[in-house]
Amino acid sequence: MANTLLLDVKQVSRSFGGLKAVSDVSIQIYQGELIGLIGPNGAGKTTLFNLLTGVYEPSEGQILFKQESIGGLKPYKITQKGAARTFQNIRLFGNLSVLDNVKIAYHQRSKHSIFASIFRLPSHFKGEQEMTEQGMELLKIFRLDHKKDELAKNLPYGEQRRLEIARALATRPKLLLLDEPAAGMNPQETQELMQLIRWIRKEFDLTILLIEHDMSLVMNVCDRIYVLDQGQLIAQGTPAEIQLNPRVIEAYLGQEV
Amino acid sequence: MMRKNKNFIIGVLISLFIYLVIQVLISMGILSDFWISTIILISINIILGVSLNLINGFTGQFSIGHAGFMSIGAYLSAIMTLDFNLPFPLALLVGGIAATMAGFLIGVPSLRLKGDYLAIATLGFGEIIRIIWLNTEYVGGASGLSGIPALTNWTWVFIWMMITILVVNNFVNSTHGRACISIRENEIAAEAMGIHTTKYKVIAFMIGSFFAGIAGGLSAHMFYIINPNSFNFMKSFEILVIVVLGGLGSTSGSIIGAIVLTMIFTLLQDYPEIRMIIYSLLLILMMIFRPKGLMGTREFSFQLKKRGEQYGKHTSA
Amino acid sequence: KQTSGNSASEAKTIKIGIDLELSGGVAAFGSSALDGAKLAVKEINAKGGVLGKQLELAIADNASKAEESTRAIQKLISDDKVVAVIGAATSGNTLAASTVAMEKKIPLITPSGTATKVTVDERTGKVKDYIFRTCFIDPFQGTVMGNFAAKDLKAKTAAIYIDSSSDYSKGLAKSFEEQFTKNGGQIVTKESYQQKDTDFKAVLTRIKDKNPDVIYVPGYYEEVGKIIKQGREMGITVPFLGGDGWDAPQMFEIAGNEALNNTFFSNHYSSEDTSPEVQKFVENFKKEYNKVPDGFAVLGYDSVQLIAEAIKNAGSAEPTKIKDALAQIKNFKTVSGTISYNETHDPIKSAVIIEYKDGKQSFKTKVNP
Amino acid sequence: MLKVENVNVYYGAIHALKDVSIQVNEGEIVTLIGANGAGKTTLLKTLSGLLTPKTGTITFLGKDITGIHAPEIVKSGLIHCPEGRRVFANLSVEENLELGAYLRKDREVKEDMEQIYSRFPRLRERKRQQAGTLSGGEQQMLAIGRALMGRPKLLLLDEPSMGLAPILVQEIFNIIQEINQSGTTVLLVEQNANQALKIANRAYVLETGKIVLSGAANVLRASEDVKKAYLGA
Amino acid sequence: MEYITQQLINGISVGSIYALIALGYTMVYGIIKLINFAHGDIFMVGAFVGLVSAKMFQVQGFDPIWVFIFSILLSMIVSAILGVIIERIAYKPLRNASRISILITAIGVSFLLENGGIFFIGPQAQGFPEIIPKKQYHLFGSIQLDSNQIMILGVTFLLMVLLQLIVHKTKIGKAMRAVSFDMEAAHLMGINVNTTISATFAIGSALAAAAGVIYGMTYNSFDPLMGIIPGLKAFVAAVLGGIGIIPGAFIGGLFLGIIETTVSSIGYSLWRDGVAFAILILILIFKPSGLFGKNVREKV
Ligand SMILES: Nc1ncnc2c1ncn2[C@@H]1O[C@H](COP(=O)(O)OP(=O)(O)OP(=O)(O)O)[C@@H](O)[C@H]1O
Ligand SMILES: Nc1ncnc2c1ncn2[C@@H]1O[C@H](COP(=O)(O)OP(=O)(O)OP(=O)(O)O)[C@@H](O)[C@H]1O
Ligand SMILES: [Mg+2]
Ligand SMILES: [Mg+2]
Repeated sequence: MANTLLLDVKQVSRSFGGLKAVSDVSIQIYQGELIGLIGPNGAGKTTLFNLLTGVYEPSEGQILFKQESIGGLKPYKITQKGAARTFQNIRLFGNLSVLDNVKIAYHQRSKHSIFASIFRLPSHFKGEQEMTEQGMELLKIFRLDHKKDELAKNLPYGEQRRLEIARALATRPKLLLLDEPAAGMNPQETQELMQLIRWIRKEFDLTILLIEHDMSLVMNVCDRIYVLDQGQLIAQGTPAEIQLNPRVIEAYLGQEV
Repeated sequence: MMRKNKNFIIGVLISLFIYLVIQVLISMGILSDFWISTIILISINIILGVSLNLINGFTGQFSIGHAGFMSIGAYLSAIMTLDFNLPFPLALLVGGIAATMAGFLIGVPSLRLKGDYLAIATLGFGEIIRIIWLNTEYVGGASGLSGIPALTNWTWVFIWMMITILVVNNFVNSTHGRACISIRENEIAAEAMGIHTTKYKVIAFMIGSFFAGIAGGLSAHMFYIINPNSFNFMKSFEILVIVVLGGLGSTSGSIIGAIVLTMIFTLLQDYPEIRMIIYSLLLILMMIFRPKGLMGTREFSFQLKKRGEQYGKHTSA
Repeated sequence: KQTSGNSASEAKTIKIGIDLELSGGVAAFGSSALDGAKLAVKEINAKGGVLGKQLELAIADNASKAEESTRAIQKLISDDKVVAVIGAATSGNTLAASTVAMEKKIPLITPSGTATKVTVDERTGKVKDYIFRTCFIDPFQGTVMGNFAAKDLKAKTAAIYIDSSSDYSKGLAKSFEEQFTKNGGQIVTKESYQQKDTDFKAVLTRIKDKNPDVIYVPGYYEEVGKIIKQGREMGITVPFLGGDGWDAPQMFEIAGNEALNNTFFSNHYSSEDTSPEVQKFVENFKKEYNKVPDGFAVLGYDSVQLIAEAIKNAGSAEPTKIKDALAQIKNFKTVSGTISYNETHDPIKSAVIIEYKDGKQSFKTKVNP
Repeated sequence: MLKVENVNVYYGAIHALKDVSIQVNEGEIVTLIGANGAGKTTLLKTLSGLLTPKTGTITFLGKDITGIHAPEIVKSGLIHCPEGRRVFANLSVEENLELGAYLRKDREVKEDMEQIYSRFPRLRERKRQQAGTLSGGEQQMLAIGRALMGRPKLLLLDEPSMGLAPILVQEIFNIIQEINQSGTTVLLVEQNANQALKIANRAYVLETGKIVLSGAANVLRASEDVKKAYLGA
Repeated sequence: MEYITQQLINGISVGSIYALIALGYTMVYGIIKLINFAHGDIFMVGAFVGLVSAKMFQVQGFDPIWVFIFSILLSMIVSAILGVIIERIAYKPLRNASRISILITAIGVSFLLENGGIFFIGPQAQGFPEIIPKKQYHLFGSIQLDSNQIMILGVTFLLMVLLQLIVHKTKIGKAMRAVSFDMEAAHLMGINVNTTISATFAIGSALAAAAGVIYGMTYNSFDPLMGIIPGLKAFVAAVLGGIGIIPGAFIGGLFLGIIETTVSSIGYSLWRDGVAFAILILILIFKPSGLFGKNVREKV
């Protein structure tokens, strides 16, 4: 299964002013893998995500997704091509209901035109109903269905995180990028999240790239791990290899884990 | 969906009832000209408010150039009826479409801008349009076009008011409208969800401008005369006040805002010296006591039983 | 539903409507005119009113907006049941009101709406039979000044600097240009500003560069005062000329006495005019409001006098009769001159040319039409 | 030192803290653990005067500080290092530290700043840099440093380890112990309950707005319930 | 050449007045992110207080310089108090409301001041004493310049520097910037947010008042609506320079003045404002946060 190359990042760099936040990074991710991305604060992990999802344009290098170059495409185009993400700082549509949050993510697949919606043609009703049904299904999976009419901003933190993941899944991605999904969760909640990630990966046939500082999560779920430091890739390998890598220990893990 | 439809039918029935009552009062001569014109003015303001709300309230794009679009509709429709003898409905459409095109032209480049910068750019566009009218002798320059036939009547404004409300409402309550709202809520996330944000901003601008143009045409054919000064930035602010006072992102709010503000302004007619003082005091007070506007983001619902619940929270199942 | 006239004639008072700019951008014009009108009503009523009835003003503010002007006159006619309306102060707002007045057959007198199309339908060329004005039309003043510049001041070249947001200003400029060139003069440049502008140096530098013999600035005192002041500061010494919009005591404060020397304008009357009408009016106005009347106040005052006279002549306060009587007005003495209406409802009256000299208006000449 | 009695806090209709009573003694590290949304942040905000309790009293150093304006509370030596760092991104590192000493009128501000710099040498390197451009860990150091500049008698820390690399998490906990040893009492809120309980003297467990457990830190760390609910074992 | 230089001087002199008004505008914006629409009207009130007090001091027979200093100080003090009162009554209750709601309140305050002015003072324009008589200077023969123009540019520049120093070097300035970024965190530093915001309004309004008096002296007139257009122009100038950035307001003001003068000087005075707006929009399209604004995109 790990044969088709899904994401191929080729020597990508990005600088801000004088600062090289990501420098000459190459990453290959195969279909179905679950990859971890770790590194000290400010190493450039989120910046790399931003490059992958079109928030920033690479200064140099190429990003191939499903053999297509996506470097510099607009975020919505990249999402439509099948890469979705969550954000390090939660970015839900706070004043909208939980269900609407998910329905918005289905928007790009909707087929009814503005014209149909304004004149309430049958295709509008059909389209909207489909969205609602699919949205509800997804919410059920994430155990959020009983809160579908709640405003997103009123959810507790953990549920907001789950909703963000659900919303990203609603875009039907091939590749899911998760930026610190366990931040602010206690160990117990982190474990539940770990189960959830494993489960959706199977259920939705996903490839996942994950940034996380919680080593219990990273080491347990990831197939392979990339380590960034000061914008550069300093190590890659299986969790076991990474844990013993002296450079990683020095820069990131510290003595005791 | 059943509930939506029921709501819709009740809404239509109530509107028709209002239409008929007013129409009867007009034909029986019970309403004086002044009150007829007040009702028409309210309706025109409703069209303006509801359409600007689509841009400002729902899509979250801070625009204060609505008077500019309105003026395009006003001038073009007036030229159409005056110089080309076009029938009124057609002339209105020409005005609306011209305003839509302007909305497109303005929308595309300026939507790179955010927040206050967008506001000042739209204000600038509005002023540029006004200055163009001011310097065009064909449309009368500073004194404007006069002798425009009085073709606007209650029936026409009512029809256009209903069309505006329905179109904006149907748009907003669809996946397309949600796309716009998601831009307001968090543009970066919206884009990450695959929403072509620029496209939807431009669409919101175009729909909003279309109805502003229609309102301009109706107003031109109501008050016989238009001049560039009627469409200066203060007019844009007036419309913005309607929208914010009613509640950003609430169509019912814009309707109420238009009614309340127009009525206050009209009722104060008898006190010319203190009219604007009271008007501005009321404005300040209303904002202090209802900072989210009279309606917040809530909408009218004809299910009166549920009102209480909706007041607190969006929990209706 | 033409009941307003009847009910009014049975009432104890005669109601006259006021549709003026009392708030908004040009509130200054409207409120001056209102001061004048109120004074006139007070004086007339003190003398027993008209046809034994007291006059009563119904006041509506048009907020300096055309559409509000329409609504104001609608209210005056349909709710207050006035028999005649005074307003508005600017041509644009008068035009807006005139359509309603025509439709409802209520006479309308604008104190200061000078544009030709106020009383004559632009498209059909027909005279609007219910619409009158108290002021000159634009061409007359422009012509007078065009002659004055060429003949009295012996100017060969002139610059024109107009208020582009005002038809009044444009109208005066147009006829000035025609008359001045007819007299062999040459217009070296035409420039414009907008109401509420405050800095005119850029354009004045341009004008100065062209070296005209006179500069014609047919605008309102607020801007003209600044223009003259700044012009003089920049070393422009040639005469400035203008129209009745200049007539305000504030001119001295804004421009300063010294800068005003060697400037001339055409006007309806001169407050220095020794005629008893003028002197009495200025005195009464000062007593009432503790300030010197400006041109708008005079015209507001005269507008009421005109309506009162028409009602008296008609012997009735019915709108149609007032209208007919207005059209017949001949040699009626007002503060702003002796008025006879011509066929286009424009008053034929003499103009005066006034020179500002050492902090005073000094009467220069009187020009008869 | 700090005594909280039967405090109730509401967000509109939401009852976020229900009859909460806790106590912090001089020289202690007390930790507060609990699930997401339990009300930990709410409690800290209430203590520092950002929120006003509906009922209940808060006594600090023998003085009733319930409902007092936040700056006054800061003056009395109770300093809150808020969740999510909240450094002033548009100000330089040094200016941030100076603001920490905003209310101080004494002349030792400079010395204290030197001390902070020697505790966090990284900050000294970056003292002219805009705080917003610091990495997460650096920002966290700055936030703690800034709080220390106010010479707290009681320091409230809200999830200081959130979002930090493991190596920094370790460092932060070391720093907290150091601060405590040099005489500052600490009330610590942490998701990383394991670590927190390791360095704390006593602990409280907050669950949906109520204190459900309290006791010596090492006792709680050994408790099966706590383990299952918060330590993920 | 002379012509061009003269026009440039004209442009700078108009521009420095825009800049002067824009300083206060931009400062208030920088701290509380409010487009204080009433700024132009506080400017008007300042001018009025200056007018009344100048006349009063003149009657007392003071030296022109002292008349100027007394009346500008008095007007700054009165306006500062007015600014603080307005903030307390009209803006403070809305501190947690959306920015657009506060903008509407600001529009209400603006209407109130304008129409209050019309009600109490009357709508007619009136003269404003020159206070300090202008001296004319001539450079290279015919290029003309007056003492007032030099004074305005000087005062504006000084105030710009002063303001920049206040905001960036003083304790209250630091508090202001802290409040502007994060009110709650500022509270935790022991900063009294209300006092800080009041101070901001006081300084902003005092600046507006100073501008009002100088404006009145320059153009020798006062009317209750005099603040509308300069207020709008100053807003444009502030945006042009990058709203919230103090030197930006200065440069933006000068730039706007020069654009306007240029358009007028080549004979298109009718299109002056149109061109100015068109240039503004073009600049914004290429520099979406103004000339000096850093285009900080939200960090994702
Ligand atoms: N828009 C930007 N402008 C300037 N600098 C930036 C920008 N975005 C990121 N940086 C800088 O790039 C570097 C990498 O930041 P990034 O957010 O990618 O780190 P990270 O690895 O995600 O760290 P953390 O684990 O703390 O989230 C940092 O030094 C950051 O300050
Ligand atoms: N501003 C607010 N308005 C309404 N409800 C709020 C607000 N802030 C917090 N809450 C609610 O109050 C409860 C307690 O929140 P609090 O932030 O104190 O939790 P916490 O224990 O700090 O959680 P976390 O571990 O996620 O930081 C939660 O249910 C939360 O949703
Ligand atoms: Mg990151
Ligand atoms: Mg918390």
